Amino acid sequence: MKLKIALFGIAKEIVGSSQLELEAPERQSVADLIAQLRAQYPALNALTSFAVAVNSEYAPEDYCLRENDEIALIPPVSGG
Amino acid sequence: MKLKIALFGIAKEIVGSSQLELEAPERQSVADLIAQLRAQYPALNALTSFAVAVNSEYAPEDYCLRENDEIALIPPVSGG
Amino acid sequence: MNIHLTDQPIDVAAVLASVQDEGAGAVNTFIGTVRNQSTGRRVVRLDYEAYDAMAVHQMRRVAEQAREKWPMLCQVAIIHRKGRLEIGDVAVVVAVSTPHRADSFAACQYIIDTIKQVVPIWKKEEYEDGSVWVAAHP
Amino acid sequence: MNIHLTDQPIDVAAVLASVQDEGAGAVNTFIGTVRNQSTGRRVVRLDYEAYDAMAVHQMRRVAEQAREKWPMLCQVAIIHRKGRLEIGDVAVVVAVSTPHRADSFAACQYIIDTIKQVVPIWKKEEYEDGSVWVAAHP
Repeated sequence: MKLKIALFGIAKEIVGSSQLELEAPERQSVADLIAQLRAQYPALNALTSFAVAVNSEYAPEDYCLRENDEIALIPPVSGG
Repeated sequence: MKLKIALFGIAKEIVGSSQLELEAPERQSVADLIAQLRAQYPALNALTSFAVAVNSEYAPEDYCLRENDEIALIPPVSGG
Repeated sequence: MNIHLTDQPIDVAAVLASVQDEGAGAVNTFIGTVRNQSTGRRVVRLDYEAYDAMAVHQMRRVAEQAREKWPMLCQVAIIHRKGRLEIGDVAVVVAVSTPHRADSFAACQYIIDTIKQVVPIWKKEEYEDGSVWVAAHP
Repeated sequence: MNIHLTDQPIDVAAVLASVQDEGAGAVNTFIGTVRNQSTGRRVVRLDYEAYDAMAVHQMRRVAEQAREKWPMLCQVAIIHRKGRLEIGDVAVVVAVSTPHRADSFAACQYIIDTIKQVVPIWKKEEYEDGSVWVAAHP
């Protein structure tokens, strides 16, 4: 399936784009997606942390992604 | 010596005036003044507490009053 | 320090402006307003009486004590109203600015808590059927 | 609830007006502003980037959580700015009203502390000689 991933802040700078399209196996987990991104963009490993959001909620690592999910990479937030 | 005592809030209502003039012995203490006022105006005994201020500071009970002190009776405060 | 006792409505925006500071990242403000009820009784309005000179002196002291406890405090404002107030009117505003936020909360809360203990201001609540000097009796 | 993300200057007076409540005797407000320095470096300006939909959703959630923890909460406002900000500009305003003051401090502090943990907004500090995404790296 095809996943679209929105990127923000330093993650957008690391990837060089505000959106990423990835080909992923059906029912790929959040943990797998994170591993795939870490391998593809090693600079992500230097971040304090990063999370994945699905449909505006923080997703647990064992969540299985679906093609129409609104996925975003969330580097360490610093609002306020 | 003659003492002038400013009254506020419920103390003013109890005494029926915003200022009281008392004849007091030289070097009367705050504790003595309080005792004198409690005897003269028993309704003061029903208050949660009351303090005496001298020159805008809370005065300790053993402070000896002077004729030119600016004295005030401070019933329980309720500002804010 | 912006410390005042006033019988005029408090301009909250002006109080906030008075604690602006380029070195401050945090402003905490407490606003005390007149509620429509108190201990279950319907309040119609309030009258605040103050021992003016001592009240201002004590407010200033509380601000100085806060500065000793929180030396990083940038600006402090304490404005207290006196006279007759209606429901919703602002009775007191405390505003502090600090570099970081936790200090702004702690200092502002210390100031309002201490004001309520030491500043000689008395509140008389007026109900439809009487009135009470708040806290006067146990 | 008055929850917004905006690229326009925040009107603090309007935020305060939005939490007025006749049953509330206490309003606590936290205002986060842009400081002229950060970790010892001189800040020239800030850029805030937000994941808009999720940011608003998470701000709303934080407000709902506060309401669960403080059921007496009368009104809540959370306004966060995004885009380019200069020194002294207001980045965030949280305002809550409650019947009594201790709850207003606790609820307001909970909200701003939680916002800083969960709301997807990112701050880039611009210095004279570079820029840094705050908190990105250990």
